[in-house]
Parts: sequence; C-alpha cells; structure tokens
Amino acid sequence: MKAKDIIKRVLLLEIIQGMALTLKTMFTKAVTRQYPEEPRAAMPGFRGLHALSKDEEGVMKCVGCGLCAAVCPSQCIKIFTAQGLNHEKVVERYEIDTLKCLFCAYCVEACPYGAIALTEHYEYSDYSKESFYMDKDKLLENWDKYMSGDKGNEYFKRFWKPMSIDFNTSEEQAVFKGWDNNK
Amino acid sequence: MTKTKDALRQRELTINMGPQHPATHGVLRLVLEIDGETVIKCTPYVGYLHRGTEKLCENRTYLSAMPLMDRLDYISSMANDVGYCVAVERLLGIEPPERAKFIRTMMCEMTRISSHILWLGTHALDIGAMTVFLYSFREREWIMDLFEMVCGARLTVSFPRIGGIRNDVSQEFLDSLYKFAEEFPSRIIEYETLIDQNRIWLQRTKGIGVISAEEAVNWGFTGPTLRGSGVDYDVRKYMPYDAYEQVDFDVPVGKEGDVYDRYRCRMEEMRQSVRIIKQCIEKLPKGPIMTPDAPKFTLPPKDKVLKDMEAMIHHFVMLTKGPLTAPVGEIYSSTEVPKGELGFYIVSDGSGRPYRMRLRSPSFVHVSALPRLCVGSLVADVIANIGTIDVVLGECDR
Amino acid sequence: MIDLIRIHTGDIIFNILIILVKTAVVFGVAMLHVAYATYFERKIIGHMQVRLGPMRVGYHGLLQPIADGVKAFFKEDIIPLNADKPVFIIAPLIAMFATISSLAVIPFFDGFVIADINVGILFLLAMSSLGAYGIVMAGWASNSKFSFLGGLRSSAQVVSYEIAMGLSLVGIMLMAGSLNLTEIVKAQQQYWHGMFLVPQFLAFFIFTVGAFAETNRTPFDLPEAESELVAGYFVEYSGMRFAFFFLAEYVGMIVMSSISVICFWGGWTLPPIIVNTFPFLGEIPGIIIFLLKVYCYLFLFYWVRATLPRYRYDQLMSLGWKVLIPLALLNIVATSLIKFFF
Amino acid sequence: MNPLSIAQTIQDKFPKEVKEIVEFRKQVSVIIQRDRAKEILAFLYFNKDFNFDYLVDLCGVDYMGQKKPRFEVVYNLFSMKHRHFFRVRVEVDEDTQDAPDNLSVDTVTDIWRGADWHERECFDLFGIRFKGHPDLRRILMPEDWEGYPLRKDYPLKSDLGDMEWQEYKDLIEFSEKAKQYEVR
Repeated sequence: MKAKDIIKRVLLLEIIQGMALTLKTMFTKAVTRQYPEEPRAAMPGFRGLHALSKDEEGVMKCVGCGLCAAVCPSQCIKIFTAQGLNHEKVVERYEIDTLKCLFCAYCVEACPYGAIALTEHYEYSDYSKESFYMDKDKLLENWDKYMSGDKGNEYFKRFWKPMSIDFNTSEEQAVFKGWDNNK
Repeated sequence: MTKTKDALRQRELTINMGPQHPATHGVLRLVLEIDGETVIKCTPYVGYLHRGTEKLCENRTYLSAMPLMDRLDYISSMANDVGYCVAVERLLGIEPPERAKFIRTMMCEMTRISSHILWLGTHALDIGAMTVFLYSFREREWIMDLFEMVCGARLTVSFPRIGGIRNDVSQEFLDSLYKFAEEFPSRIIEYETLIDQNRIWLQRTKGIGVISAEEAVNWGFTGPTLRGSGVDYDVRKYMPYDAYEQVDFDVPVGKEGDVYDRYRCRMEEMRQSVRIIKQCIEKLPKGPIMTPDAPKFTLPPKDKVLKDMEAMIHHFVMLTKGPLTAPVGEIYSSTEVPKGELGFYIVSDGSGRPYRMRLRSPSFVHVSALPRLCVGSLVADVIANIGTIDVVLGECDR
Repeated sequence: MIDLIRIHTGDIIFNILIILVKTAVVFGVAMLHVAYATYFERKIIGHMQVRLGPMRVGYHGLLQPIADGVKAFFKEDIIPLNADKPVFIIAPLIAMFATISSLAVIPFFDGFVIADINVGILFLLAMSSLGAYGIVMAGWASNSKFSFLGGLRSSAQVVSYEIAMGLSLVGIMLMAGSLNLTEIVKAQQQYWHGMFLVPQFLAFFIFTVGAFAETNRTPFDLPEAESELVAGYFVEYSGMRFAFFFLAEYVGMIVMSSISVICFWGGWTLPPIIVNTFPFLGEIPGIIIFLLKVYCYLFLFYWVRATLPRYRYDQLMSLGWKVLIPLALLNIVATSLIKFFF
Repeated sequence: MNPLSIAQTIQDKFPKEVKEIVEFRKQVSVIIQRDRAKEILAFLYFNKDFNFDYLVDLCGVDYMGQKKPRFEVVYNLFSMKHRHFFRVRVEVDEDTQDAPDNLSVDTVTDIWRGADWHERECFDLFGIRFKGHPDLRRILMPEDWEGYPLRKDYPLKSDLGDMEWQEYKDLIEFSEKAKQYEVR
C-alpha cells in the first residue's frame, strides 16, 4: 500500500488521469449553442411574455374582475373598467408593466375565465422602457402572434386548470413505467 | 519598544475584498487586514442585497408571499418554496396528498443537485480548476431544462403551493428525470477525476478552515458545512417533511471539519440525492396533487368557480385576502435546503397574512462565522473558505 | 545581387543589414505566432471544456486575435490618478522587450539565428528574469493593493524558480559541453534518440515546472490569481498597455517552449533513428519540425491550464525550494558522475 | 425529553419569571420576563438534561397594539444530543421616560457564538439593544439609517418627502443628471 502510494505520487498518476479526461473531452461534441442562429425552443408551458386571450369570435375574454391585479405579487397589472352602453362592464384599459413582472403565473391561476396567458415567447428585449409597458392592444396582439389556433386551447387545457383536473385524478397520470422501456 | 511596535503595525495592509470581487459570490464585502499574506483580521459586511423580504411578507397573503421565497436563495428556489409551503402547512395544520409530497421531494433533491454542482463549479474555479466549472454547468443546464419542463420556469419556479403543487408532472418529464438520475453519477466521477485526488486540490483544501464539531454547533452551522465537522444533523432525518420518511438515504458526515471534508460531504450528498430521486420516481403514486381536505386554505377547483357560488366567493376571498380562518399561534418550521437549515418562524394573528415572518437563513449564520474560519490563514484560504460555506447573498441579506 | 550590395556597402554595414532583416522577420513571425497562440489557447481550452471557443469573428473565429488587437489598440488608455506615472508607463515595455529580446539567440533552424552567441542559455535566463522587473514595477506603480500583492508574489516566484530552472539546464550544458544553443542541438545528434529528453528526463520535468512558473501560467499563476487578486499586477492596466503584458506572457511562453525544444527535444532535427529508417523524413525543412515541436509544447501549457487548480503562495515556495532545487542538484551530480565515468 | 416537561422544569425553577407556557402544533414555548432571561437561557444550555447547544434562531417580534409589553425576543433552541426543540420568548417593552433602558436584553453571544449576527439584526430591524454585545452595529440596513424597519409602525411605502434618506435622494439626483449622457 505504502509503496503503491509513493509510486502514485512520483508518477503524478492523478494528474495524468485528469489530463487524460480533458484530452478525451476535447474530441467530444461541444454543448454550446450558437444562440441567435440556433434559437432554443421553450418547453410547453413556459412562462414568457403575457397575452390576453380571445374566444372563437375574436372577442377579449377578460371581464375586468380584477383578480389578477389583486393577486399579483409585484402589482404590475392595472385594470380600468367603465360602464358600457347597455350598463355592462367594459374593460377600458388593461396594462401590464412587463419590467415589474416576475412571471409567477399567479394571474393565470387566478383568472376564472382563462383570459390571461403567458406565452412561450421570451425574446423581447428593446432599447426603450416604453415598449415593455403592454397595453390592451399589445396584449391582444401577442395572443394572435404566439398563441393563435390550437396552441392557445392546448395551453389552457394543460396549464390553466391543473388543480381541477387533479382533484379527481385522471387515468393517464404519469407514473414510473420501468427504466427499460424508455432507454 | 512602542516605536518598534508602531513600525511593525505599519506593515499591516487593509484590503477591501468585495462587494465587487470575482470570488465573493455576490455582494459580500470582507475587510481584511493582512500582514504579508496572513489574514489577521476579517470583518464581513452584508446587507447590499437587503430587500426587506420579512417586511414584505407581512403585507402579503400567504399565497403571494411565495414568489419572494424564490428570490432568497436563487440557486435553489424550489427548496425554498417547499420550505415555505411546509411551514405554512404546519401552521394551518393541513397535509398535502401523497403524490404532491413525492413530487416535491423529487424537486427538492433536484434543487440540491443543481445547487451543489453550481457550488462545486464556483468553488473549483476559485481554487483555479476552471474546467470543473464548465463541466458542472453542463449538468446544471440539464436540471434547469427539467425544471422548465415541469413548471415553465428555470430559476424562479414558484412551483409548490400551500397544500400541494401547482401542476402535475408529465410522463416525459419522469422519463427524462430518470435518465438523468441514471447518468448523473458518472458525471460526478468525472468531476472527481479532475480534483478529488489531485495533489494541488488536496493541498489547497486539507486542513484549511478547520472547525471542530462543538464549535460548529455553537456557531449555529447547518447543512453540509456542519456535517463536514462530523455532526450527524439533517432536518430531513430528524424532523422529516414531505416524503423523506418514505425514502431511504444516508447522511454523509465528515471527520476533520476542513474544506476538503465539506467538499466530500457535498459530493456524497449529490449521490444520495440521485438515490432519493430514483426512489421517488419509482414510488410515485397516482392521486390528486392538491389536498381536497382543506377547502378553506386552498383555491377551489377552477371549473367549480364559475358554477358554484360558494366556491366563487371563496376563490375571490382567498386571492385577495388570503385564508381568513388561519389559526392564531406561532410556529417554527425548518427544512433542509442545500445550504443548510432554512427556518421559517411564522406568527399568525388569524388574518390572511402572516403577522410576523422570520427567515432563518443558513448563509447568514455561515457568513457570520467567516472571521473565525479566516483569521490566521492566508489570503488564498479566504477564498477557499468563502467557497466552502456555500454562501448566497440573496439569502443572507434577505 | 547580394554580392553587388556587399561590394557597394562593405562587410560591416551588410552584416548589420542582414541582422536587421532577420530581426524584422523574427519579430513579425513571432508576433503572428503569438496572436494565434492566443487563438489556439482559447480554442483548445474551449473544446476541453465542452465549449466551442471563439466562433464569431471570421470562420470559426479565425480573425479573433486581430479583432482583439484592434480593440486593445483603440481602447482608452487609463492611468490611475495616484499611479507612479513614469514607472507605470515603462513597466509594460520592460516586460515586453525583455521577452522579445530573448528571441534573438534562439536558432530556429540550422544557421538561422540573429545572434549566435556562445552564452546563449545564460542570456535567455537573464532575459526571462528581467521580465519579472516589468511585473514588479507594474505592481508597485499602480498604487493599488491588489497589484502590489501580485507584484510581490511575482518577484518571489521568479527568484525561486529561476534557480531551479537554471540548475536543471546545467545537466544539458554538461551533456553538450557548450552554452551555445546551436551546439546543444548538434550535440544531441550523436545519440540514436536524438534528444536530451531521454537521459535528462528529470531535468526536463524540473524545467517544465520552472517554465510554467516563470511564465505565470496555471498552476503557478499566482501573480494574476483572478479569484484572489482579481488580475494581480495588471489590475489597473487597460488598452494597449494591458496588451503589452498579454503579449509578453505569450512571447514568454513561446521562448520557454523554444528553449525546451532546443535543449530537450533536439531542436530542428529529427532523431537519427527515425531519419535512418525513413530517409524521406530528413527532407522536411528544419523550421517546420521546430515549429511543430514548439506547438506541442505550447499545447502542454494549455492542457495543464485546463486541468489543474492553482497552488497557494506558500505551497509554491516550498515546492520550488524543497523539491525542485534538491532534485535539480541531484540531477547535476548524477549527470556529472555519468559523464565522468563513461 | 418532552418539551412540556422542559417548560415545567423552568417554571419550577423560575416561578416568578415564567409568565405563560404556550403550546401550539406540538411546539412549546415559555414566555418569560426580561430580567433573568439570560440566566434561564444559560440554564437551558448548561443543564445536562436539556443541553440546548444549538441556537437555531433568534428574532424579534413586534406586537404593537396587541399585547402590552410590545416586543418579544424569540429564542429557538435545539439540542444536538437529545434532539429536542424548545422556544423561549422574552418580553421587552418600549423605552419610556421613566425606564430609558427598557428595550434591551442581555446578550447571549457568550453562550452561543452564533447569536452574534442574529442579535445585530434584531437591533437593526427592531431597535432592541443587547447589553454586552461585542459589536452592536447595524447589519442589513445602511449604517446611517434612521428608524427600525420591521416595527409595525414603520411604513411599508411612504412619501417621506424631506425625510427621505439623503443618500437615496442624491442617487436619484445623480441619475437625473446622468440621463443627458444617455444614447438615444
């Protein structure tokens, strides 16, 4: 044992092992992603830029109940309602200060109608602060841009009412199915 | 004689290490008085990242205080969230369902791995082994992707909820997590090939920052920093929360209480975490992910909100005022986050907001002991000591 | 044509002209190699760390060193208010010129050397320790505590490793019987293996460690230990002056590699046993063999940097004084005994 | 050891000081008076049966308008040897004209070294002074900060106007000035 240790020490064995590892790694594929050329697709359900959803007829779903604004931890949602012609509630302004938002998606969880969504879009840097202040039109536009069609419906099915699904457990809940099948 | 003493005194040099310094891991500031290269006095200054989390919590409902917890120890946000939820659940006296417990445990251990490999990378980088840093980031990225897959965010997750979790995991996630658990141990061996037996690493870490078991307890050390000194104290074992009772794992302890032992402890902990993750996946039961037994403290199911008047009112009240029927009392609840013991002392006055929320953060205690570890050693050892206590200033300053 | 010039100018002026041309060629080629040594370092270390290295400027980042140079040249030159101005300005120049003048005595291939002096090795050792003055002065003149510590560390380090390195080369001198670098290369040809690396492996090891320490490379990069002293002696330097230090380090690396190649690897020659078996290999120009060997040695620098952690100051000292110098002395004694008896 | 019996032992030993024993969710705490607080804590530390060698946490609580002694200093204790948990709540009152030293407790840094920064923090955020503390300075807030932020009467959000912290005002002013250099 002792002699073995001395030999190891003199021959710098552990250093040679380390150097062999770095040399071996040199010939493996790099994990770097060349970002703007190879963009990274966000996973479904990513909490990115906000959007106000529309129903099938293209009308905004939001009714202006203000729950999202109440629950928002950073208080970045502002809603102003007014009375319409037939004495109904009309959402006059709906504004989100994106720079304040911390993307916890509590608003999505709070909304009883599924009117607000977080899209998978995450590249929205800009030079001016004003462009991050989303008003109603911009938010609705976001919906058309990033969530139109089936994507929006799918989003709400999977991420908007997760609790409701699981109070009564569905059959296809994910469980471990053995390591061999998914190698 | 006094003249000579004064002349000798002239040789001391005051170095301001931080708040901007490559090795202080954030905005920690150490004022070092050095004589040659030997540190004779060390004074840490913290508070550069103080955001008043405790004050903010007092003015928020239990639900909306949770995103603040993500931002305490931003390396291991999931563990903080779980710790917070466990604390509030203990206060409210509710119990999450089994499936949620297992998923939370799984997530906590993923966080532990991600935090420890980030620690390993930066610690090794401080000591000069820069390749370990990039290897560990390769795996950290993998865990981040898994987090994103399950909850849509990579760093500030806000995933658990009081009484359960936010959403269920997918089959795809479980499979890829199992794959990760299968492959990760070979990656640990890779890191160890580079540094574990390396003579320079051994010289830099053995016998540095030694602290005995009694002293470490007296200073209030927790987590791997304490276990490196040989104290077998792990909140997961002595006061199990979530599914830790139902999984089998060991708590590695060190012997000498030096930097190397703490490093070994963390490396072994990662292996144990992999073990726990595997068991969690294998044992994951079917069932609800949000407790149905405590309708007063959790949000009602979403499809009920628009059909049932009571549920609707409850939904509104829960979101705007918090759980109004919270019991009066105070509770201290601690969980084992990667850095140590994260404690929540919550005083409730029966309203929907905590009356007083106190956060006992491990980093704060560990930083306070830096002078004890550093005085008498060399400047290079200060770096090793900052690394070994695994400090995150967001948590330290709160 | 050449004869015409010689007739018209006379011998002395002609020789000076030749030397100037040689100097220009060596300087230019060396600078190009330095530029691309930085590129290869970043590429090699990048790939060792599962990264790609520079990829943006040009095809696979090939123009990166040029972009770096342009950037460094046009950057604002900042001199701290309380710095010792003349010393602050001189320091990078000293570091730069000390290392570059080392190139003068290095024979790149048979007959191509600017100054074929008889004390080549001594000149190299002297110049490489002169470079330390630049570092010490930079550390002092910046009037910053971090650079001051870096300067102190550097002076201590260079002093102790200079000895070990010099002593390790004594074995070579004994074997070759000369201090002239060309002679040393030629002396290696009388063995079948064609390089002193084989009999002098101990000296080679000591020299390598010493070379790492002399050029402030990992694991001995204490003067610029980035995690402790931020950047060590050049914390306060920026722009062109910073680039000078940077260049000096890389020229230093190339010089050290060249010394190693000349003294241990047989310079521009191939081992006789290989040339005798495959005669066509003897046709390869010496400069190519020399450069290949230099790049292999440079690769070792990068490789070690990607693998090893950094020593601590006192450990570095004890390694130098307690391990390397005794070993070097042992090597000298053994070499002399062998020389004497056989 | 059962935490209730620990509380009982303390009450037997210090009948005058212990005001109340509270149990909530299986966690027991004793509310004690300030004067002999350190003695009781030292007793908990040195007694072989208790051996509370680990001070988990030390913090202040402000019960403004809820309780008469306004503040409480809470010590959460744990024993590594016996693995039991206990809480001691020390009541302290506001400073008044008659008793200018009311808002202070004896330090426990000489028992638990880890209490050092917890006490500093408590001083910083509540203004509770710890007598005998080696280095009682502000820790999280800037050193020239006025007021104690975690007190209930400290506003969360305010328009302080002239009372605004001077350095913050300077910073705002500077950033206004710096705007002219911004590239548009």
